[in-house]
Amino acid sequence: MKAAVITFPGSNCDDDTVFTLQQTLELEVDRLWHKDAKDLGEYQLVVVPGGFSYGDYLRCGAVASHSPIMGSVKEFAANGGLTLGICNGFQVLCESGLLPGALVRNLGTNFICRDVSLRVASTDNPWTNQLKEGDELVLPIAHSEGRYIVEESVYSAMKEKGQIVLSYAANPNGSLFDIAGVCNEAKNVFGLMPHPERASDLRTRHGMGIWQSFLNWSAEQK
Amino acid sequence: MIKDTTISSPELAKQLGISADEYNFICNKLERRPNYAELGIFSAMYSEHCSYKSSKPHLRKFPTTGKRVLQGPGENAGILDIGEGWGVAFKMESHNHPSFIEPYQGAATGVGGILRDVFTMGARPIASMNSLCFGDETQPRTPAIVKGVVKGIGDYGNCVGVPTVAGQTFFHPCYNGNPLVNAFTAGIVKHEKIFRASASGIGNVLVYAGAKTGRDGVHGATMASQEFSTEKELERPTVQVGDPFTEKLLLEATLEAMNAGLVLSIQDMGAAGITSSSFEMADRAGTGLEMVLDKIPVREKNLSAYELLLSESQERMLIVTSPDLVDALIGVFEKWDLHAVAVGTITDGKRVRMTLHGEQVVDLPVELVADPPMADRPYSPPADLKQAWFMDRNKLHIAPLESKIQAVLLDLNFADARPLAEQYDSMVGNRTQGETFDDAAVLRVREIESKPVRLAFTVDCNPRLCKLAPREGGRRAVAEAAMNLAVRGAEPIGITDCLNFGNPENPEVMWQLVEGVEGIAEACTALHTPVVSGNVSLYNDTDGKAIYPTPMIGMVGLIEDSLPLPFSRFYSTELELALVGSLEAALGGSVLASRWFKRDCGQPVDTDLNIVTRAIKFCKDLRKTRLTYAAHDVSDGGVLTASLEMAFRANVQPMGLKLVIPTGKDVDEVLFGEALPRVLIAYEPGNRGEIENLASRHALPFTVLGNTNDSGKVQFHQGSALLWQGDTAELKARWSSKWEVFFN
Amino acid sequence: MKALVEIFYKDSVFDPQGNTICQSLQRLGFRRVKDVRIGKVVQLELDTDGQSAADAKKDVENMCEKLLANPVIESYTLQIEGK
Amino acid sequence: MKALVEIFYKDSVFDPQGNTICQSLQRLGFRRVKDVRIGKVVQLELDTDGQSAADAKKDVENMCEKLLANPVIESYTLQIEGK
Ligand SMILES: Nc1ncnc2c1ncn2[C@@H]1O[C@H](COP(=O)(O)OP(=O)(O)O)[C@@H](O)[C@H]1O
Ligand SMILES: [Mg+2]
Repeated sequence: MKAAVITFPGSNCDDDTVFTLQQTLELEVDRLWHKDAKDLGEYQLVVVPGGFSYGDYLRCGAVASHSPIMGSVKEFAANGGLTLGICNGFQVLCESGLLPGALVRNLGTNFICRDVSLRVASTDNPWTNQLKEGDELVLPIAHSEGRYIVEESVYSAMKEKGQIVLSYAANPNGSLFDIAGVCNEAKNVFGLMPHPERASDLRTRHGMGIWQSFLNWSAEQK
Repeated sequence: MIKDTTISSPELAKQLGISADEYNFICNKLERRPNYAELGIFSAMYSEHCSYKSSKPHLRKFPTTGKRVLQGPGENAGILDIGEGWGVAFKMESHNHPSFIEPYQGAATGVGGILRDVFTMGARPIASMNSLCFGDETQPRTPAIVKGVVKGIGDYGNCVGVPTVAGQTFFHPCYNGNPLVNAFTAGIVKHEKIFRASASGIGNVLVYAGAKTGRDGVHGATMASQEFSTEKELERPTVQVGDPFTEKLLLEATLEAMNAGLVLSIQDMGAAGITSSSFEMADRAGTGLEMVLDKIPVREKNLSAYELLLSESQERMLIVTSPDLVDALIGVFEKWDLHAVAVGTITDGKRVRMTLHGEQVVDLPVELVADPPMADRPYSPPADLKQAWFMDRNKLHIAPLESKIQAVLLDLNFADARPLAEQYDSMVGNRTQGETFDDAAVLRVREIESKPVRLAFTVDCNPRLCKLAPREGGRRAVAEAAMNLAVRGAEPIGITDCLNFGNPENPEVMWQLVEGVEGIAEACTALHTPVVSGNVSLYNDTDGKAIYPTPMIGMVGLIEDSLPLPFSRFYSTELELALVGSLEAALGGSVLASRWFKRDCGQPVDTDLNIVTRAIKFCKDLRKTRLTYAAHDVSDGGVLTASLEMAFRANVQPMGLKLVIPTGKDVDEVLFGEALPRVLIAYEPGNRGEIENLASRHALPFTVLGNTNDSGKVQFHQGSALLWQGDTAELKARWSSKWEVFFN
Repeated sequence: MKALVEIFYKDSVFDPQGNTICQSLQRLGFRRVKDVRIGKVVQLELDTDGQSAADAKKDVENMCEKLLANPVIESYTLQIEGK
Repeated sequence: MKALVEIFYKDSVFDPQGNTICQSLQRLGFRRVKDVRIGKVVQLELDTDGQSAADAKKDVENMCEKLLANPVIESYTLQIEGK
């Protein structure tokens, strides 16, 4: 299986993600440079990693969402390719319209870095299928713009369709309905603020639940 | 505006902070008067900040060698061998003056500067720390400074993606007019990929890389070498603004260019910008330079040579490469959307010549600029030291325990760092192990696969002690840092230091500096922790009032096994608690003495460095037993605060703690005394024998002090008498919310 | 030509920074402050040689739609200065 | 009454955010963009009952000096709307 991790100027969790995919999941991983648009058909997973793409200037993820590679990602996602956005990657996916909603300034206005408790809100998807609804995951967050917002009508539809994947047990940032991670209607695009790659072979190791779900799903697709 | 080529005068020299003696010395050596641009160069390079003219003669006392030392002082960062062909590069630097003027940008650019010092060596930064000293809470500006500084550090480090893993925060009125912001960064580097800053190879090319140059910070170095005064407010240079995004690009581009073999030598542009980087690189190599200043990428129009040379615009590098590699080098920087241009060549003749608009504006011998005459500053102890040592021990003794405990607990310095530290990304890099709010932070070196290697980091200094006894203050800062590492299972391997002092022209301040340096040197020699880098920040005075001497120590430790790490928190309600080290400790210089008498007083006792060495060994051997335990180094606030912190950090609730002070022992000295080394250890009662034996094998006193329980209460007994009790949750709530006020 | 784009969160999006500033101002004694919202202002300098004012304005509107503002959460106003 | 305060870095102070966004706009094809500066805009809603316009303005100026703008690196402009 082959995965790709994108690097934008200012990405800073790309290395960590590559390390986890390679060392912990033993996947083959390519690094993709934001300027190089290309067909991503060969990958089973494309990760838009965390960090501060373009310094988070203007709006988190805004500039990166216009990078040449994001055209490729959109195509990949439209074809059902599994696409994961972590933290800044989640912001990029929202900015580029691959996921509904937006991520805005934390209620407390400050950056927050700590382990938080999450609840699995739905499991019928490539990302949490090895977990059970209501399971607790403890994963680190590190962001100042992680408050997820979306129109209520959109939220109801998302909830109905099982697009709310993870929610906070104790809301750290004021996210609407405690949302920590969502997927698109087709469920192949998933964005979350917590960092599973920081808790896969270190710390709580609860990130493994997400990776194992992905591996399981991909194996079944074959 | 004065023209670059205008011949200078003694008056002009004086305005730029060059003394009459220095000016005469320069004119004699040059056999002419320098022009204005050249004078600017001298003013920066002869400043205390760049020249170390007051401190250098004393810094030679530091032990700087050892089997691990790959690079000692003299480069952008020092490097220690950590085995398997890898090294750890680290340094600490101050950004005190800029942070007072503009807390947010001052602190941010401080972080940027120290990061560059580390990646200039070829090392990838993996961890940052900071040490902050603020004025007291009654100062109207304190909250804004705290908030700005913390946000500045966080925004910069978080964005670049280097975790901020530890630090120290200290509030004291001596910093009312002069807060301290010291930033530390460590990186890892392969031995064969270490780069140094030396412009060698006649005919090689000097390449400018990174952000464009503007007028910002012209004269920052000179400013950092002067006292503040309220009238001088207007003379301040333009504040430098940090751009962490560009720094991240510069970091990646620099390491990529190094890996591709396109860099021969490199130096970041820090204080005094392109002036110090160019002259220092030529000086180290014994070469000269020819530079065309017109080539420097600029952000603003019509910059004079004077401004180009003294600008402290951030995120810039000066690189030496060979002519055939220039294009490839520039290519790497352009890939990362950065500017890179050839601005000069390396020549023989040991002179630096610079032209602007075809006109020669600088022609100076390298040595005269880079090696200014040292200042031989007189020093003598303050007359009132003995007075400060006086402390009415009796008054303390008869005071009610409740009031003494409250006095210490109310200290603003006794607080949970979480509201501050959670604003830093402490985990990016996927190396940080467990909790970061501990005696020292521990990170794995995931690049080394052949064996487990982890690094531990801590910063330490107790300014109160340094004021009362600067030599002991220096010794204890080192010893304390070493104990912090040891309790977390690491072997201390070396230090960097940041010497923050007042005006060195004051003999009493100079005495503090000399004593502090000698104390650090003594401890580093005894503990085999060489000094490999550092920084000196003098003139930390406002309106003639100096800060307390604050020789901050940043120490690095090594862990070469994969055993679990001890934490400084109770992990069960059924533990026994023991103190390793002397049960009673002196109150001179303690938090209690300061809080009780409302002045810092008492005579601190000298630390026995032999015992510290044994305690470090003990901690190491304790881990090897593979027993589970919690450990916490006892420092300011004594056993009282150390044991409470262990209870507050506990991950089981409700947490109770019962301390039983042996009959006949002085309660004050047991609870509030401060001396080194003392370690609190909590373990399952059945393991007492093994731990006690180990302590006695290292000739360390061992006293069972009490236990944890599920009562939810903290209780202090002597014998069977209950002396004091409090509610754990209530005490914790006060402790954990104390610093929240600064951030909402 | 200069263009000034002001971007605010939509009214439906809570603005915590504005809220914090509002409270701070009130604490500082400015009790007449009832509400504060914080937005961004982008000042653009454009080379409009050989371009009509209408085209230039169109250009800036395009920039807003494409990058400067996020219509999901923000609204913007545009001001053109001089020529 | 509403007041609008625009706060920018002083001209002499480097604006990294504006610089990055300028380049981004150019890369997106907006080649006429020459320079971008990004600032904050603070919208204040004030209760000015029984207060003169001049006093209200003074109030807002005070807020700027005291909290909203950082005089070391920023400059601000003030606009008062309606009453
Ligand atoms: N207190 C100190 N202890 C040890 N080394 C020091 C100390 N102060 C400065 N140095 C060394 O002197 C050199 C110059 O320091 P500095 O001017 O801070 O460097 P930079 O120009 O990179 O900021 C460095 O190699 C630094 O490590
Ligand atoms: Mg340097």
